[in-house]
Amino acid sequence: MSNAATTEEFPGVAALIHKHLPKAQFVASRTSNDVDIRTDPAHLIELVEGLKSRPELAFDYLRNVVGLDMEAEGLEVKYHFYSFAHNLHVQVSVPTPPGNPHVPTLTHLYAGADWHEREAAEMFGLVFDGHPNPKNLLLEEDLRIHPLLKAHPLQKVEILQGIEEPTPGFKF
Amino acid sequence: MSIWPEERVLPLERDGLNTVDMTINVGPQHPATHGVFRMVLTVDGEVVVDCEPYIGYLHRGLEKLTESADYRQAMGWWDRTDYLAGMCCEMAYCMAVEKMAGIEVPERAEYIRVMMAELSRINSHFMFLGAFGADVGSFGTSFIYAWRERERIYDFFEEVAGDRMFPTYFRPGGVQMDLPANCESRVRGLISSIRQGIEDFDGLLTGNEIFVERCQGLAPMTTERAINWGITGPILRATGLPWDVRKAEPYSVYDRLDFEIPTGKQGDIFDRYFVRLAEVYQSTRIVEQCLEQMPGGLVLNPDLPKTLRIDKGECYIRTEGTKGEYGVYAMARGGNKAYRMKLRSPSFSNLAALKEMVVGSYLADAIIILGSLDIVLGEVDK
Amino acid sequence: MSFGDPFFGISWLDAIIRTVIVVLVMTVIVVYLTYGERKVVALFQQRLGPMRTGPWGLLQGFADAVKLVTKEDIRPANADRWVFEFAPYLTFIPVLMVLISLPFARDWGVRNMTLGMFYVFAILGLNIVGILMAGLGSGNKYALLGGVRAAAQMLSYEIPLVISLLSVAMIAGTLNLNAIAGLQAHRPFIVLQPLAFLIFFTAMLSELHRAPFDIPVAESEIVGGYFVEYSGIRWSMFQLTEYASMWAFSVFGSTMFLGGWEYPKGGDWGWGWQLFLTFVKSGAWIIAIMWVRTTVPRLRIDQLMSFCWKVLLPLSLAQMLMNGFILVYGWPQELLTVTSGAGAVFLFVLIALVIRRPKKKTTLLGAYRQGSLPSGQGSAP
Amino acid sequence: MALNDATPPQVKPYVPDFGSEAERLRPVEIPEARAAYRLVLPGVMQVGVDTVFAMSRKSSLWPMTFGLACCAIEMIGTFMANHDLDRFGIVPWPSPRQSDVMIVSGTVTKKMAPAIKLLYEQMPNPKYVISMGACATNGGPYTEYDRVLQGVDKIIPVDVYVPGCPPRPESLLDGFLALQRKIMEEKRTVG
Repeated sequence: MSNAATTEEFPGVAALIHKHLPKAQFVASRTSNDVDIRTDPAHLIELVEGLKSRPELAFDYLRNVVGLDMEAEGLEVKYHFYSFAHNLHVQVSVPTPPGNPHVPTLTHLYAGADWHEREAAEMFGLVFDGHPNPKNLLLEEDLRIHPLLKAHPLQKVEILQGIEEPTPGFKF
Repeated sequence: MSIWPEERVLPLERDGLNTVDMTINVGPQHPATHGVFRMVLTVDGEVVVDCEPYIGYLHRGLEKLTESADYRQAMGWWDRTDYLAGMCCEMAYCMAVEKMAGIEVPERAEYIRVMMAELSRINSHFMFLGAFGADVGSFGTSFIYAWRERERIYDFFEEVAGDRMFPTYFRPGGVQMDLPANCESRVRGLISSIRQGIEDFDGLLTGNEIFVERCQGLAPMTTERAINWGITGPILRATGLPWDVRKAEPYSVYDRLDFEIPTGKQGDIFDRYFVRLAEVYQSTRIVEQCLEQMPGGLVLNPDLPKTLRIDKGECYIRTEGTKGEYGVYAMARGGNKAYRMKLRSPSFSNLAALKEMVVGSYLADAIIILGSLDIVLGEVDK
Repeated sequence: MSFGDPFFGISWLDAIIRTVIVVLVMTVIVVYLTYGERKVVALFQQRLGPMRTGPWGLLQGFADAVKLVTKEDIRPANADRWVFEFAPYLTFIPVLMVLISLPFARDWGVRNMTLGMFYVFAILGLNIVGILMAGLGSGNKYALLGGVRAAAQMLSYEIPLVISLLSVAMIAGTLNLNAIAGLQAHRPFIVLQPLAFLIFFTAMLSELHRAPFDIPVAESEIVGGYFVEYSGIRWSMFQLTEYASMWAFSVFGSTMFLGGWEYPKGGDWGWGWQLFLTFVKSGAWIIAIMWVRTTVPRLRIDQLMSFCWKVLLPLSLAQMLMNGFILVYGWPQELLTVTSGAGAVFLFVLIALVIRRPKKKTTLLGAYRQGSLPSGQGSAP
Repeated sequence: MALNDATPPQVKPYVPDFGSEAERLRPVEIPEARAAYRLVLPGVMQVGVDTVFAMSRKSSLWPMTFGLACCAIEMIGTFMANHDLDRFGIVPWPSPRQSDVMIVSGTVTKKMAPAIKLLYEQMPNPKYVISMGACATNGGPYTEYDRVLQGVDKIIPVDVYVPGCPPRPESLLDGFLALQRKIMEEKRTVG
């Protein structure tokens, strides 16, 4: 599978990516079971186009898009790519600076990115620049809430039991 | 009579006839939407010219709630995602927690897990077969045939784990308790009745001329388009690509089991149906092998701490759910709760491609195309 | 009482009394048809069916009827009032008028019409008007689709239906239903005309909106079709129409092809025996309809139309042409059986050839057991 | 390469905007119901008519084909051969106009609530609601999440609550029997 030497700097599949995309800027590390490469929003499209188009890599399948709220460090997006041809898996992390959660969209490369990005956008308030249909997917269309942010509270059971008054917006 | 909204009254010129497109709202309450899915179809006569899917009517905060509860408490929400096959979801969740915490699972527990997950898969596929027959219009008979086997499997689940649908039988580090004493003969009886059920479906639907005429050549999908949309599971395999997470990236003890990956050729509706029917048979083979190979010993890791705390961990677990790749992204940053858990549900990605398949078909076909995707709204909407 | 001597010597009073009797009997029969359908379907589906309402659920139909009558009658805000409210009656009246001409025994019927068959054709066409009105007047798109589908389907299938019956009328030499039944004392017309029988049965399923032609009322597509917005008593009129027309068609069909009140081996033991024969023949006809319904999926609208215009219509015309040759030249009647049987075989062959069936039918398990499928290559047709 | 270096953090505080949600979740208005069944023979045939009506109503409860979530699977299971609700005269019907009972089988989210209200209003009187499972009753395990309605009785009146997560088919059967008892008991007061 991986015919490039694995090093401390480029573990596992990252070595292969570095070999075939030497210009790509990323920092590689290991997660519990995979390899994670970190890049920034400005270099994302370039990296992903390389990952998809190089026949030695051929990451043609976008498995998953994860939004993350890292609180003080800002929002983060993680992509999981898979290559059917070479049975490779890689995770790409894209941290965004606090207050500026803009990430370029991948919908022109992967059709399946459409709904995944809409979901991450509404759940975290991420903005996917260039998305063709940036509407709410799971929530009602006129809502502007981001439930998966750590700042968004859960309803208390006490409200349900009538012990406490509900906050505005949650009551009906 | 205001059937048509104002802006659509302008007639469109098509083939020399003045026609008006009509929008039809299907769902969220509709007998054929398999839950609370909604799509707005624009039809020109009987032909669908546009389709816009709306989801989220069952969005109930799985990921948010998981962040608020202990690792063991949160499992109850996860087996309610794919509520036709709760055990497959439990397996993915437990694997994510085990991977982050570095917990070993006893071998007997792995075999029990695989066996239960495969029985869940059979359960889910039978639900598809029954519901699909009803979508095509066989008046509930296929449903009843399917439910006969499903009830037997549910009875077995109840005997083993104490609940029919959501037993939360798996634990991080094994399974809750050992199998009952008469398990082997029960499972063998179950398998023979399931195989009888497959033959019944073969007789009821596969050999039916009208069914074949309705399904063959409808909404064909190429492998390239399917991959681009992120479609996995039986729909991808129906296009001819023998890709299954159980074979490609084996987890648990699947690498020790012998089974085949049924594939189709054109990726049409009939192939999807047939691939699922064949998968039921493969699952019965896996269950048989689990029974044969099952070692003795403990079923739960004895070294587990009382409260599971994970300082740091990040993983993306992928398993073969019943509808495709069921992935769990998990991240821990200390404490007894997950910092973030994200479900990559197969139905979500498969459903996104609905528009491409539906546009250009007949209205009646739109229903069975949706049925052939075999969506479960619990995992689409999370 | 026979057709000859009216009650009290007054013709119109006689007609009214006979019609009232037929309507009352029809209502009871419809109530038990709904019960019977649920029981038959339950039998095919390994269930029990209604059991708790009366002994073995025998009162189920009455409970449903009383409940429907006492339900609220809703008219949607955007419905066209008069069209919406009159549609159920306009669908029901043609069926009632058909019942007037049917012979239930040699002398039992409302009117013995000389042109009975022609009358039935003419009246049945009116059914479409009510259905289309229901579809248009409801202000609902599902209802509109159902109404339009029903109109297209019923208009198309009426042609092979009528032509297949005409070929029977050619042999009988009369359009009087009572006389046609009387001609089948020793040899029912199904023996002479199997192809016409098959065409009639198929077209009848379509006219009745029964599976596999239940496209206008498809539950999983358009949620019931043209009557989706009706509730309470108006909706029960549609239900009444559906079952009454099923009963009327089965009596009509058994008169035309199975000999009606005439025992096929000859022999006649009075009106009770004749009524019993009618009951048995139409009952078998109805159970056949229900059997088809529980086992067969639904066709699509274009397949339905092409089946009508490309298969049924040419074959029924060919049947009529063959009958014409045989009857005009006075060839033996056995030739009718031969030619029509050949046509029926041709119909089956045509269906078998046209439909793209899977190459390996029902060999999935066999293939796996023999190990003939290579791994990863699977089993698709 | 540098990550997160460009802009100084200008984080706005998170203020959720709920749009017109309060309006969407207003409970259903129940007018002074004047169903046709009350107008039949007022005061003429006092004895027995209401009993007959109530008996026929309870023997022919047609639920709407309408599944929300996990409980729908058990609801379908109750209609199937093992538990066969058809024995009681209960057959599912696709259109709300022809059905008598709404089985709210699963989690009611705030996005789904207006649709449920509409369906309830479309059903003809007399109509009944069975709240099936913990989620429909009070939100169940999802009650803390704010997109989930804490019980369907916040928007429509409920006749019978069936506990369980999901309830077994036998529980739903018991719910139907309870509804039948209720119909017989309230025949004098409601009609």
